[in-house]
Amino acid sequence: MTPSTLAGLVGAALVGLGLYGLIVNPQPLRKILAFNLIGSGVFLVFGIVARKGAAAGFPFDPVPQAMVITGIVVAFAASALAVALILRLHEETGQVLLDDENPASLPSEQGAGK
Amino acid sequence: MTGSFTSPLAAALGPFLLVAALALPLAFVAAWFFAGQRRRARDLQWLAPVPALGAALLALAGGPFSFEAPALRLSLSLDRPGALLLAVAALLWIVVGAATFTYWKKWPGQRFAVCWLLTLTGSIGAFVAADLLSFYLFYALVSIPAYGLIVDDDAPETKRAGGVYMAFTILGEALLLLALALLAAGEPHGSLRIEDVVAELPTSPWRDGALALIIASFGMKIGLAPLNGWMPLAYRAAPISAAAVLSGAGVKAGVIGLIRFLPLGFALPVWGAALAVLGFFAAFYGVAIGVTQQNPKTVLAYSSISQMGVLAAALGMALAAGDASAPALVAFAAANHVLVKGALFLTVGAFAAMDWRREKWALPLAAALGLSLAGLPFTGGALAKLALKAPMGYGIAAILSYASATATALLMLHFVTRLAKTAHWGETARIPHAIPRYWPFFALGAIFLPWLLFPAVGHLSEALSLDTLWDGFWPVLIGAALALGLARWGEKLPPIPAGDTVVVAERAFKSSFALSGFFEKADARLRFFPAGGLSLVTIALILAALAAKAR
Amino acid sequence: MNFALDLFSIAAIAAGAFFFFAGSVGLLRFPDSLTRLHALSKADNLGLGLVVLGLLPRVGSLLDALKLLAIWALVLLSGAASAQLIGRALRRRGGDE
Amino acid sequence: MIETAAALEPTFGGPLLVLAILLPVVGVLLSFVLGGRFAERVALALAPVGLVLALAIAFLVWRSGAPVVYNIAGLAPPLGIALRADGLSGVMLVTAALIVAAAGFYARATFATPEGSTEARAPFAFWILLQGIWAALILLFIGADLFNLYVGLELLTFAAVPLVCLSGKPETLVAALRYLMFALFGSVFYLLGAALLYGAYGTLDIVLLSGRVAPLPAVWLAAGLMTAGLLAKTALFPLHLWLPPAHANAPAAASAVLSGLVVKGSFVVVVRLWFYVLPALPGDAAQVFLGALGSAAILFGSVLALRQPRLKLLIAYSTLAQIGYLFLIFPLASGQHPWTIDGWNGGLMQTLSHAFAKAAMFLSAGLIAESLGHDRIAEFTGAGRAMPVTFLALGLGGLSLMGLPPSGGFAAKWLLLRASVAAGHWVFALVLLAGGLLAAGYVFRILSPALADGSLVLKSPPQRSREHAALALAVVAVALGFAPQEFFDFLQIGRMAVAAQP
Amino acid sequence: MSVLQILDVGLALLVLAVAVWTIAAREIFGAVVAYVAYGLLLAIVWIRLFAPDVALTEAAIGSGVTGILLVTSGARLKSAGKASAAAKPGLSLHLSAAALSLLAATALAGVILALPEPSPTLAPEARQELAATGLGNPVTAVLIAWRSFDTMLEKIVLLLAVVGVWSVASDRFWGGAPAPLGRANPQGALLLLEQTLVPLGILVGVHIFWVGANAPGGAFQAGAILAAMWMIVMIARASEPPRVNSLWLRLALISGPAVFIVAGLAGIGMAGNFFAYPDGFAKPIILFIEAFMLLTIAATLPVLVAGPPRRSFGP
Repeated sequence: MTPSTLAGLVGAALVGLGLYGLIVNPQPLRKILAFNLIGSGVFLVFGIVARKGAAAGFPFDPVPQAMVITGIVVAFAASALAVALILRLHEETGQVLLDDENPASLPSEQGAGK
Repeated sequence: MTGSFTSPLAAALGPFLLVAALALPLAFVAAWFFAGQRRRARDLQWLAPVPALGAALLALAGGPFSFEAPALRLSLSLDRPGALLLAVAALLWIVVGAATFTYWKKWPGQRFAVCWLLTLTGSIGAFVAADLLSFYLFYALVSIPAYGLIVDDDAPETKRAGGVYMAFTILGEALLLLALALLAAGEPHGSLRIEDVVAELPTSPWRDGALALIIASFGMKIGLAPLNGWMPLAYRAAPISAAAVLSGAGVKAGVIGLIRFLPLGFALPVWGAALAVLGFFAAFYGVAIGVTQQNPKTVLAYSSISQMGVLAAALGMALAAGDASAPALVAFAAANHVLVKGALFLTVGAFAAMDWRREKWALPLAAALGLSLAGLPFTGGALAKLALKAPMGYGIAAILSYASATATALLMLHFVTRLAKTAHWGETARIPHAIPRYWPFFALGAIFLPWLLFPAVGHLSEALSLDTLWDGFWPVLIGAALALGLARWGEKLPPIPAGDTVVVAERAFKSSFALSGFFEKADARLRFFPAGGLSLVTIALILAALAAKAR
Repeated sequence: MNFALDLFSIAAIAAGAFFFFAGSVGLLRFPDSLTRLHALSKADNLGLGLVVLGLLPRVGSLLDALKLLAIWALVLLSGAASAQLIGRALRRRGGDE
Repeated sequence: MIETAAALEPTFGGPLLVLAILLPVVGVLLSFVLGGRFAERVALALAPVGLVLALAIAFLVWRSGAPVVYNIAGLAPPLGIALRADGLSGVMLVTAALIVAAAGFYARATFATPEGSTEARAPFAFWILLQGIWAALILLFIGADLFNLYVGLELLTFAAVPLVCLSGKPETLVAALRYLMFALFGSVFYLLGAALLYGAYGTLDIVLLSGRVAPLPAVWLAAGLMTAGLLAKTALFPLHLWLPPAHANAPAAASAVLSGLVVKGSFVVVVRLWFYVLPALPGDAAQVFLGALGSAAILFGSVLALRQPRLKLLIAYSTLAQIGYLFLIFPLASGQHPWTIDGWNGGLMQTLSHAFAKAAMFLSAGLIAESLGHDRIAEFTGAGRAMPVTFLALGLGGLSLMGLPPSGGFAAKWLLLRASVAAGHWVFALVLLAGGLLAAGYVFRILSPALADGSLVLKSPPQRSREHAALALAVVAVALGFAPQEFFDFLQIGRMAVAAQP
Repeated sequence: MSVLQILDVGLALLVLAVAVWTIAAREIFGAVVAYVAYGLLLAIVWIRLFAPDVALTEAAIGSGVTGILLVTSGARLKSAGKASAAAKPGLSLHLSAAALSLLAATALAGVILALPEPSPTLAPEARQELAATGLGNPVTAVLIAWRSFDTMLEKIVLLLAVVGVWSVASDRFWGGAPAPLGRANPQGALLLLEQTLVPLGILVGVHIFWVGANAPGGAFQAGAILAAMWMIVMIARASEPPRVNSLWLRLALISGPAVFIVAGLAGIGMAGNFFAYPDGFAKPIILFIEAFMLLTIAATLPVLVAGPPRRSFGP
């Protein structure tokens, strides 16, 4: 059980766990946590690919690691935008729900948007 | 089909006239959108079909010619059947257009005028189109803007008629598109010209599908029995001039479609018989329902259904026998119907707008015009019956053709009685006063003009021989006798609503709204975030599994 | 000579581990937050100190040793500050979380 | 397999590709720093330059008859990143430039910085995000590295989401949040698929991958995950939960770009995936499944569009249906058959004509909502007479959606119909026709009350120049119907020569 | 060898346990705290995978700054009344979600185990090209030299995120500043932390940036550390979040990508291709670009955490 296969299994488990959390948990903030879990699981998959690609004197393949670094920063930006939307929605309506009881509820009657 | 030799004059002038025939109406449409040109466009609008009439007459005299525009993927050609129909259709458009647009008052508005021009372009184009895509373009142009002609006021009845008309039209378009796709698929070299495609049809693997769809889509346009629901509603709701041109020239797009797309040079007994049966059924069905109708315009609509049925039957018999000369003959019969049906609708308009009792000759002229459809000797109708005798052949079809003549005579006399009883009703506002004044000339023209065109398809001497005269006369006599019986026992016939089968179709359509309610509930459930998440993961796994399937 | 050093580092790291263990047991067993906070901050800091002490002889260069000590100092600083803040927050909320 | 060596050679005109991407990026930076009115001026100044660049690239591709390739930093893949513009990207670049320019021209009135303040929130955000969307789209159309495309997809999502809730009303915030959460859900799947592909083949370059892909479990799962992620971003039928509220609530100019272009960005990546990276996979079960989802989308979206009482929601659901048409390209253009040329051309023509038609319809819907104060279809009686040019644009757009001649929509429907008949896919042929019928239904539902006679007083007459912007797009959608044969040959450039599969 | 394996398995189980705790925690605050702990443990897993750069980034950005973001937002949500209990999802949803997630996870695990053992790698190409860039750390070389296009575009993603976050504000606050991060009167311990830790942190950040050329480190990680320091200062209310329309903030936010693009465009002149570096001068240019990227990241992360403007023209 080399560390990379172990990390691969952990990555797969994290993706599964994150999927469950993202689908089931109704509160958007918890969904962001789940999204970050899946993200770290995916980055672990990149990590083991990098580790198994060790060659030419490097203990790792640098390209997937660079992708992971870019991915982490993008994931953070996504969480920041989502949090901003959640907080603004919270200020506006006092409660934060992705699906209100009837998601097909029509936006307010007064014509939509400019 | 006398020789297809084209005189040098026709070869030179023809293509130019073809293009002008289509360009002029579109120019008028453009003129309507410039404020300055609006008045001039309205007054001269009736001149739009003149180049088309010129092209048709030139083709009749000088032989077929064509025009190619590969850049626009447009190719036009005018052969004898097309020329026959184009000539009379253009004449009808000119006459009714002149009556409607010259002494113009408040009505018709810009919307009616623009729809009129678009439908006119489509009607001309349908006769001259030579490749699949241009034919489909003009076929759509003749059907869809006609909605603007039919729905000209806000009465709920008109809206219903317009809705039904659009539903049938769009369905017909869809069926035709699939038929054209099947035809195009059968053509190995990928050419889209109608002749090449129809030549390949008998041997193409999609022959049956294509033929079924062709008959269904054009059948819907000419109102063959099960698909005729829209015609009575539309013609009753439409103003007189619109009803005249639509029933006269508009419907003939379906006839030219059948003439062009049925492989008449190749004997297909099964399909021919099927079309003949459908045609005769429509012929008698039209009369059976027509006699129960009260409104003269609805009676005329059912007479159109019946006459189109006869034409379809003739084409069916020709398809069964593989008789290549049928197109010109059927085109002539259709041409006669254009003139007579247009004149009949103008008659209804004239009777509504004037006190016909004062003119002694009014009623007999209307009767003569009506009976011309039944083949009354010395009228255009007699020539039409003669022209159809050859494709009908002998045996059962000939007998049925005479029976249909009798039935038509009965229906026309019923029409005349209904016309007499219900005069002075309805909207005189939307009947241009040119119609009652010049009505007699239209009627006489419609009766005697076919005599000028007959030499293009047959010999006048044969038409005047004694036995053809007698052939034409006895069905009218029997029809008259039946009409007397109908006048006495007419009331006992069950009152069938206009548009018969369409009432059932409408109820089915309404019930389909419940189904769409189901769609809405499903959409509401699917748009919960968890449901979206689940379907995303499911689709990912299904796609992965299917990608692995190495079939 | 290095045998004695090895012996020393093993002993120091073992002691450190023991204090860590004690800290986590305290975390689980103690009744309210304040006492748990107390157990954690005290035991873990001491534990870390012993582990660092144990590692010092094994480390290669002087720079790495200084880095280890710097790490220890930083953890002490931030541990103490955060323990202070959490404690005050707990007291202001009054009673047990 | 595509001849990998030749396809990697950088060709003449390569630097234009990088300039095409950098232009809107520089625009974003300048607008961000200068702020205020300059944001709008920078955006409107760069739009024509971008159009010229797009036309230049398309011309180069057409003249050379082969894709224009460029290796960034002079480093060939697998280590470096390549950009590759073929027929498909050339056409999409020009479309994007035209629609963004038209949307920008249209939005000048609604997103002008008010006189009093030096800078206002909505205009500042709108002009930057519009250029952000444009940069992302250009990258998605010419990118040739799957991770580079991932960054492009994220750029697109980050620029599109805030546009949805620019008006600040609570329901738009919910719509934006749902859009963001689901788009992120999709991009995580895409990234996971990319990781597996890299694990299997050591590169993410499309051209190299096409040479190396073989039926392996990693490739199957990667294909499934990436495609599902992209379907979530394209809002194909079962994954459409975010599209209707998002596109209906966004401001008119924004929803024109969202519906016309943004959904096409991720669609092009799916096309790259299945026609450039994975053609070596045997069997077409997955492509037929995508076609089936597309057919379900056509029927589902059209029926729901028929039932919507409000115009913007109706057009949004119609987008749902038209996206279904796009996915018919997979069963009809994959594999080595004679009819795939028609399928490919039909699919791309549908993409183009829908982009223009939908943009025109949303712009007109915006004008109607402004002038009438509401967009409830039932109360449109007489509006056609009051706003003739707006309803003409709406009608022409509807004509293209219905697929009636002479519109671009018809050309697409005709090609797809011929391909499905030749391929024997009868279900897709019937769905194409049923979609046309239903589209006629909901377009007729909008136009019949509008064309009815009735006096209607407008709150404010629509601005003539904005009506002409909408009309111009609608006219282009119809003019596509007359596209000559050379146009379809241009679409074929750079299409993978798929090795005959056993 | 087995001791290391035992440790690895222990670490893996611990990570999974904390992850489960994050998902299953009853209320938001507990989940966020669990997530921060999970991030730090994950950094150790990255060390075991011989990816120190990624471990640093994960610890600094993945759990550090994301943690602060979630903690402050959790606090703001909690303080403004309990988020109403959303409709509890039914059992069927739980079961189907669990089943599908399990299926997806097992499929993924199976595929990962089936990945080719000597997995194809770009390490040899990296080794050849590394000399040309004059850098020691291949990851930095990939980020700034070979796939610099991705990195530059990613900065634009950050910028669009900032615009997105700002655009969520209400119109009347535009031009103002975000709400302060910390409480009104910060306690003594916080001030002590701020005065001692921040200068040290800045020192460490610059060191990591500098050493990044040849050893694990670089602009991303250093930027995150500097951002963290700025946030501590703001939490301790020693300085307030900058106003949205202040020029220096906007210049800082775009300096990274702007310098990147200028250097890239210059590349065609000096080295024949966009984003290429002339042979001799690769390292200095890279460090120059990285310095500005450091500045941009250090400015962007706190702005994203501070959120949209909520006070008009406050101090």
